[in-house]
Amino acid sequence: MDVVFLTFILVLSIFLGFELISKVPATLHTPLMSGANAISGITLAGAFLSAGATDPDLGKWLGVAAVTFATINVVGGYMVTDRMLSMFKSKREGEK
Amino acid sequence: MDVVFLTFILVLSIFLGFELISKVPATLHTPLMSGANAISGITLAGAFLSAGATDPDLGKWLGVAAVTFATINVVGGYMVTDRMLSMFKSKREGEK
Amino acid sequence: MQIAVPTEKWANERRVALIPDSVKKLTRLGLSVQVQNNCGLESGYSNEQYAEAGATIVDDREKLIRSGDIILRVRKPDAEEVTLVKSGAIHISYLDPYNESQLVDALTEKGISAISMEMIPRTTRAQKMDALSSQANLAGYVMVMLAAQKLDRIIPMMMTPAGTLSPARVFVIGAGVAGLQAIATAKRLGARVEAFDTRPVVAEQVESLGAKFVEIDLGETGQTKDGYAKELTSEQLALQREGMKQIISGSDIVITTAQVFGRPAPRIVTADMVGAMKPGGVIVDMAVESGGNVEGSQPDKTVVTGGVSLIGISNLPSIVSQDASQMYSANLYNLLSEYWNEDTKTLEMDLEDDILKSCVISHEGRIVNETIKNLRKT
Amino acid sequence: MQIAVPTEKWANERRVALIPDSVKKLTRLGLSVQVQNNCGLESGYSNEQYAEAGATIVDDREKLIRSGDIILRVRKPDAEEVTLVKSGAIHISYLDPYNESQLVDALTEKGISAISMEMIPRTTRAQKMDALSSQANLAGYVMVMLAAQKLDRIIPMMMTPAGTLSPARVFVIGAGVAGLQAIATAKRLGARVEAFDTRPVVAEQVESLGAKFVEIDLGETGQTKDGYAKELTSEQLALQREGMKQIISGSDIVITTAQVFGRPAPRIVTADMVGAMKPGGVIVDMAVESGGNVEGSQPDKTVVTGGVSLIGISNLPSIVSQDASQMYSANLYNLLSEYWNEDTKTLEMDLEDDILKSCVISHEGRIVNETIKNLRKT
Amino acid sequence: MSIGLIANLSYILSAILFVFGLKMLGSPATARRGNLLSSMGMLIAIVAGLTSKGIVDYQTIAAGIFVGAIIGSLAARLVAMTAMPEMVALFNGSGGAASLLVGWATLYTGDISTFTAVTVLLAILIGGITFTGSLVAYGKLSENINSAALVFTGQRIVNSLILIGILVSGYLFSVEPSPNSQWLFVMVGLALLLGVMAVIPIGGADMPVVISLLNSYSGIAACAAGFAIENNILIVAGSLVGASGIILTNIMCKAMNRSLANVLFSGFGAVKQGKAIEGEVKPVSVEDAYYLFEAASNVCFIPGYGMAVAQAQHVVKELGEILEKNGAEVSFAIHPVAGRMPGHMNVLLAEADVPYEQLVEMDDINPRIENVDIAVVIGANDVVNPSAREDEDSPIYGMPIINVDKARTVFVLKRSMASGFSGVDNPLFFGENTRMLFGDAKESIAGVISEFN
Amino acid sequence: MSIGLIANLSYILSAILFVFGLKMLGSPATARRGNLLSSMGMLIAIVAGLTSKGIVDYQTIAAGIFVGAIIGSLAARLVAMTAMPEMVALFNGSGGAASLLVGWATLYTGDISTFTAVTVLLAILIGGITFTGSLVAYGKLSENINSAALVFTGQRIVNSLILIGILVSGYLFSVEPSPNSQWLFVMVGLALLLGVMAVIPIGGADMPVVISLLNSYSGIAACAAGFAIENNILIVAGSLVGASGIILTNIMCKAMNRSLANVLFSGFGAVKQGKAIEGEVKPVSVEDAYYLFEAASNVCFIPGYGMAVAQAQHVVKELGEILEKNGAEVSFAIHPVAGRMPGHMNVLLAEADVPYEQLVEMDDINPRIENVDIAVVIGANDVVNPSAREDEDSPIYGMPIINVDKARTVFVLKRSMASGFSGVDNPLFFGENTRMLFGDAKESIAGVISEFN
Ligand SMILES: NC(=O)c1ccc[n+]([C@@H]2O[C@H](COP(=O)([O-])OP(=O)(O)OC[C@H]3O[C@@H](n4cnc5c(N)ncnc54)[C@H](OP(=O)(O)O)[C@@H]3O)[C@@H](O)[C@H]2O)c1
Ligand SMILES: NC(=O)c1ccc[n+]([C@@H]2O[C@H](COP(=O)([O-])OP(=O)(O)OC[C@H]3O[C@@H](n4cnc5c(N)ncnc54)[C@H](OP(=O)(O)O)[C@@H]3O)[C@@H](O)[C@H]2O)c1
Ligand SMILES: NC(=O)c1ccc[n+]([C@@H]2O[C@H](COP(=O)([O-])OP(=O)(O)OC[C@H]3O[C@@H](n4cnc5c(N)ncnc54)[C@H](O)[C@@H]3O)[C@@H](O)[C@H]2O)c1
Ligand SMILES: NC(=O)c1ccc[n+]([C@@H]2O[C@H](COP(=O)([O-])OP(=O)(O)OC[C@H]3O[C@@H](n4cnc5c(N)ncnc54)[C@H](O)[C@@H]3O)[C@@H](O)[C@H]2O)c1
Repeated sequence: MDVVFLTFILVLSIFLGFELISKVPATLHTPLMSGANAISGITLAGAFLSAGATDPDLGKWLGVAAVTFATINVVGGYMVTDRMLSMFKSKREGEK
Repeated sequence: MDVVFLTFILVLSIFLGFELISKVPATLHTPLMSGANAISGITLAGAFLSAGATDPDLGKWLGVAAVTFATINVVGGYMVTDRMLSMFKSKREGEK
Repeated sequence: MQIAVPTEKWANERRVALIPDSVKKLTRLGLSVQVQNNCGLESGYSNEQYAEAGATIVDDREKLIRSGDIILRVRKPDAEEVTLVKSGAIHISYLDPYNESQLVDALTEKGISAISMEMIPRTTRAQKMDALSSQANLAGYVMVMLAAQKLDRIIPMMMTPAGTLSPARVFVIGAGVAGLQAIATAKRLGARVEAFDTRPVVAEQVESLGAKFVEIDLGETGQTKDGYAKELTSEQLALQREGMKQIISGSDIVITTAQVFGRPAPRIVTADMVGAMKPGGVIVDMAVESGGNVEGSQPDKTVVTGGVSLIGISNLPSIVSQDASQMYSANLYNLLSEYWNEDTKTLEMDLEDDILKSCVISHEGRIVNETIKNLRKT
Repeated sequence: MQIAVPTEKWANERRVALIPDSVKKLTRLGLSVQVQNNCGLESGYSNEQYAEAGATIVDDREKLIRSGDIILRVRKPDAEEVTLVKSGAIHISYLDPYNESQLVDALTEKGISAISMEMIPRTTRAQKMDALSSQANLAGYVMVMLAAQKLDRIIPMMMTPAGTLSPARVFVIGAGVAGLQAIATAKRLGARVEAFDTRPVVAEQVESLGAKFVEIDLGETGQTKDGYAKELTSEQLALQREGMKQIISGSDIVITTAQVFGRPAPRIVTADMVGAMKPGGVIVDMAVESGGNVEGSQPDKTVVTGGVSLIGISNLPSIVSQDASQMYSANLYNLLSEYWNEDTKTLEMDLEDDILKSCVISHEGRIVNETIKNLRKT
Repeated sequence: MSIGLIANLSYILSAILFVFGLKMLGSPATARRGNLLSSMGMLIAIVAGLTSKGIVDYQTIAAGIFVGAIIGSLAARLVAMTAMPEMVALFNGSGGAASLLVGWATLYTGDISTFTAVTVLLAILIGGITFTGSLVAYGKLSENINSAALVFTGQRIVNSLILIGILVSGYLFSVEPSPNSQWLFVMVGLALLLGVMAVIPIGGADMPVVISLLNSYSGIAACAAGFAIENNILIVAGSLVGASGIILTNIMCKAMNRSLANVLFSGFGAVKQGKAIEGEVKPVSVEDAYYLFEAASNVCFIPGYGMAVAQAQHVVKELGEILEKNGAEVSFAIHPVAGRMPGHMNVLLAEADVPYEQLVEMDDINPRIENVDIAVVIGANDVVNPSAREDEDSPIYGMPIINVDKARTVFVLKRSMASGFSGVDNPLFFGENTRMLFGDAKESIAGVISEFN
Repeated sequence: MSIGLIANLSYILSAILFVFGLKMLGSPATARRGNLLSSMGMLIAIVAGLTSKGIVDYQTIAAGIFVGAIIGSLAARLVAMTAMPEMVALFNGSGGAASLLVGWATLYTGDISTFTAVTVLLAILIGGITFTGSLVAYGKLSENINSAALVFTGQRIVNSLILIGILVSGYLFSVEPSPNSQWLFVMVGLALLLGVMAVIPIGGADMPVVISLLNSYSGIAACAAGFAIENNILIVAGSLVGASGIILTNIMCKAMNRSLANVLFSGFGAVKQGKAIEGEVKPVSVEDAYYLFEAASNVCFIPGYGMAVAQAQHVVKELGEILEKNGAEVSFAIHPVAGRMPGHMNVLLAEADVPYEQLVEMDDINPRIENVDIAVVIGANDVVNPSAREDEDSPIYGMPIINVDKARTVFVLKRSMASGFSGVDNPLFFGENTRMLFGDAKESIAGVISEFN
């Protein structure tokens, strides 16, 4: 039954993803991509389980590596997006 | 856990519902309302369980009544919407 | 009450004070109208049309003027004809009261209520009676037509297989009613239009017609509460000339409309500025009658100096006499109907009224207009 | 090669065949140019400008013409001056070869290569040399200006405090190059414009300028492969008159440009149609020189009948001589540079070429133009 | 794969079809196909629903479906085209009733947790409101009951009492949930009553909005029922309808230039609010303006000097063309003194090529201004100032104006509340039916045009 | 309430924040706030994730987070503004790597059903492709590797072999899933290899599109990992990113006037396709045209007789203004014989009030036409017909034309393939860089304008 629920959730999210992005001005393409990329770092939340396990088998170390990589993605992704957007904004304001 | 899944589904569906309808020309307001109304007859799918029960207690009869009402909503709703839209279409074509 | 409309006697005056359409409306108000024989001929209105509208055609001018309770005309009367007018009658026309003190005195003495059309205030409410506006408007259009006609080029830009003709450059000095209409007409024909005026509020109005406002810093300028320009000091005028010189030398057509109400027009374009224009250029001076904005312009003549034509026509609206008469006539009708009392069948000369206060010069044997009265004192 | 540009001798001809700008370009190609003293004065070009551009100013007209290898002028030469021209020289101007058979013979006998500017074909490629087009275009503009000037009304609509002035109605008959420009100019000024032409393809072009095309069913009409109109039968002409009568009577301005290449212009507007117009109306007849579209119109006169002014000016482009000269001169330049061989420094008279085949009338002592030759046969 | 899994996967399929269906219903070109898709989704969901484990007695179900289908199809086929809205109301009501009944019936299926009890109560409450509310809406639309807003003293108190009753009985029921609980019956009764009370005070003209809202409710009711019986498709479809219904309601309100709250409660507080609105400036957004333009069938533009300043003539002409294509009658009323020179507006409109036929004079438009749905005042001020008509002390008193204040709705496009040439304040801006669209006229109009996709 | 429930409810909250965040990122005014919201969602999800039952050893986690945060923040802060895109590629790659690792690590958490095995494989495969693909993209962008499209013979065969290998090893692994299965390692290796092979043949200029696509993949990888460990938020966030990423990729392709397939495979089949496109008419939709206009910085309009027929001058002028506001340089190139009378275009453009400064003559535009991003031919035909330049047999040979065919992109707006006044066919319409926007010119342009919301 869980699979059914998960599929439901999957389908709805995909639809929502499609609907959310419609017309995006060219200037926002890169920030949007970067912002979305940061969200895909959500794998982090899934990496804890393995990384936090007791047995120090390969799985744990894979998990720790996953945590590191995912964190890079999350932290770097959000920060770089913000930097881009802040530039963008000041440019806009400068124009006025 | 089911509740969590259901809530997830609920939230996503609500978002999707919001996103789906954006700019609707005035001529489509009534058909759209009517079409959405027909979908809300989905209760029908839920009414079967009670209506199809073996014990002929009040619950069963409530269920049967629910089936009847919901069917009215579904059948009538879709048909009336289609009628409206067909009119609408021929009018448009007539204009051209 | 009897309205009398004599034919205009001035040379080159082709307008008529009342057109058949207004005659019809006035008779409907309960006034009776007499017009002189063939008064409307020059502006395209025949005796038949007047008769049909309800006017009586009178052959004898003297009789006509004698019999009128209200006399409507375009131009000011001459001294002789004032004597003919009934005492107590109302006389409406242009009067030029600032300069024509003798005429004003004559009217006053005869007990005539003289209304001067140029003294109608420039308020929103009075605009429908404002003949200065309505005629200046037409003058603005006519000036461009005259200039276009005289110019040895075409006005619009054309990119053709035989090369590109650049758009004519038109410079309008003074963007009052006439100036604005000149700008609009030149723009319509595709000219590059620039304009200048001393009143800074005008800049926006010029731009609202798609033309360019030329900024020349003259220091403090301004306008009176009626919206008329204040006179410039001689330093300011020099500054202005300096600023305009270059623009004029690059222009194909220069149109000047600068006037200061009640005073001689400022001399803005000097002979050397005229000389700096390309041969074939055209200047139209609307202020030629009140002294001229352009050095060398002469009333009702086209002077050519160094290939530049200097057009100075004193009576521009008369060139489009049909429309000009229609508008002047509508102004008069609006004035009369505003103060006409349908019950008593009289014109109510309420001298407290904003509009009448300004435009009635003499009434019941006295000069009642404050401005004119003050003029006498100094 | 030596180019010679004499001053135009015709009455009312203010144009000049070559302006300084083209002189400059031609000298750059390696041609030398001589112009007659003051040839450009009437169109705003001074001797100094010519000299600066590289032309030699020559005082003696005879000498000038004698010396030219290529002679450029606007109007056709008179018989006497043909004798002056060098044998073998190239002579480019309007020629009217359909009617001037004597002149053509004279040119042929003298061995002159005569190019007739009206015979340049109406193809896309030849358009840059097409003087008929370039001049007709200006004529279209000028006609509207003349009419506007003569009309006792203004053209645009105005809703003013002194009533609404309705827009003038303009009716353009014949929507070729000149007619279209007239339509565009009248539209610009705010007129309500209607137009008619016998060639049905024109309807779309008229509408593309925002004017209304009047539909009159004449049965089969058409155009030649050059885009010129075919002549109508007399029944068709009667039908056309019938259909136009009402429109003309409601119009303030009528502009006629109907021509059939190589034949007298059709008489479209009859005296009773003129009579049906309101007094004050204006008719401009562009075809006045080739017979006139309007009954009673006379070349270079303004005839007033029943209050309607009938303007028939034969040389419209000359009114805007500066631009007209510029365009004619560009046409000539384009023609010369197209066939100029920079290496041999000669003009290549390739009579197989589409354009030259049409416009060269005589060459090396023979009439080479097929159409003109055929004309002689019949 | 188990039947259950297949059924659930079918539910996913039908959910997808519903989403597409709704999406396509929103655009004229695809609406009909959208309805078809959604009905296919419904068919799949119904078939899947029939495979549910607990179902034994198919006969009664078939009977119910048969009866319902007959009634529904007859009603849909026979109803006059003009009576469509009330028919939708009726269908909607039966949907609400169904949710109420499903919720209620769930109580008979076995042990009831508090969670289930709460969801059942919600299904009953919302379903009940939808049911009777829709019936009242139907009655008002078909004029079987007085379509005027029905207001009586103490209405508020009664409503408050009902609400309290619902809370109390709801609480008491969920403490001890049982199909025979007396609180259940109280709840059903109160829900039905609340539906009536909520719709009664709303005027007939606002019924379409109410129906749209009730439609959204019926979706929510289905959703609640879905929670009660833990059925995905009910939740998905129900919440889709619930959410999109609310958006649609909002759109409809905007098109009427009303807020939802205003629609729902105007009946209650009518008297008190009227005063407060007077003297109030009501700005409007470009988007809201669009909805009104979209629905208007007679639009009159009144240009003034501001149009010239903004050089808005071209966009104005374009908007006029768009509105004409949209079926509206469009005219341009020119006041003789508009602008800063005689004929100022004519010059501009001729430049933009507005046909002369569309220009009307002040004296022609004033007698028929009442029929104008939207009077669009574009940078004009003095020439539409009602104080010239009404205020004897005004310096412009006596000047004839274009009486835009008598049009159904007035949009005033200007940048601020500043006065015009004559410097006189303009009471028009505070009018009941006036909406201020602040900003440069050209930009505002370009905005509206871009809303017309 | 259990911790698990709270965590899950937090996931719902963070999902909501992600949705809002993405939505807001799509519009300039709200983008920055959107990014903030989404980062808050992430924080909540991380905290909730830390409460998961199985977690015992927080130290290693903290260490991982610490190291990652340092690297990430330093990289984000220090990177030059011009190097942003490659930085995004790197971040994206680490996201892919994380998914791969999470999938892999899951194998160690206990028994593995076939379903889990398949999802793990998907996570590994997609994560792996994302990882190495992003690295290659980074390399190309930073010019550490040759940015040209790298094509070698047999590439196709190699790729096919890799794909077969993936299928085979995937099948063998899921038959007997175990963390120590040799097929697992093969799988990981092949996935990494495939990422390299997929991106290598794409040119550097197309990298932004590739990164966007890989970004979408990394979402899908997260989603697959979510299925493997049955975690809602991974599925929701992953599929949101996956779906929106694909849409964004599509938008970016459109803005480059390329299809996605063309971007991805142009490197492979470059030679073969080039020929096929020649002589082909490429119609373009109003929407696609919009994307190009949006991105253009130098636009030149070339009006002809068709603009007059369509009376499109006003909308053309408006589009010009919009493009200027959008930062583009706009000009109108007038061919001397355009239209049906001398100066025809001047009359129309003056009517629409196009400033004289924007009008350029043929001889002025031709030398700089190469710099024009979009040449918009509005109902012109003969005056832009390259056969006048190239085809000696053409009746219009020798006439100077406006060389629009040398502009970067040409839009031709006309109603059909019909010829113009001279009746000559126009090879321009078949040009490599020509797009035909069929329809009445006025309507086409109005369409583009309305896309500029
Ligand atoms: N017709 C004539 O011959 C003539 C001649 C001279 C004077 N007048 C006088 O001028 C007045 C004409 O009346 P009217 O209603 O046309 O003009 P108005 O009363 O002067 O009002 C114009 C309004 O336009 C607004 N505006 C200015 N720029 C704008 C922009 N870019 N976008 C949007 N709105 C803008 C201004 O409000 P914001 O600043 O708030 O935007 C202003 O209130 C009358 O009083 C008349 O007597 C007429
Ligand atoms: N300038 C002059 O003085 C003059 C005078 C006479 C002749 N000519 C000749 O006219 C030609 C001018 O060249 P040009 O490029 O301007 O025009 P063109 O070559 O005649 O082409 C015009 C094009 O516009 C298209 N069109 C027509 N209506 C349209 C609409 N509503 N929307 C969109 N497109 C429309 C037509 O194609 P579709 O039918 O497919 O839409 C047609 O191919 C030259 O050959 C020139 O020699 C010029
Ligand atoms: N309220 C109304 O409805 C109404 C009606 C008509 C006119 N007006 C206003 O009345 C005013 C006067 O209009 P008018 O056309 O009769 O003015 P006018 O004929 O007295 O003067 C013409 C123009 O010349 C300008 N001028 C004066 N000296 C100048 C100089 N040295 N250089 C350049 N320009 C100079 C003036 O500023 C004026 O704009 C304007 O403000 C007009 O808007 C108002
Ligand atoms: N290919 C080119 O580039 C090019 C250049 C210039 C002109 N042309 C074409 O050449 C053609 C002729 O132009 P033109 O202006 O020299 O023509 P024109 O001067 O010979 O005649 C003027 C117009 O009068 C019309 N006409 C004739 N008889 C008429 C009647 N009875 N009633 C009403 N109208 C009548 C003709 O149809 C023509 O439109 C046009 O089709 C024009 O488009 C083509």
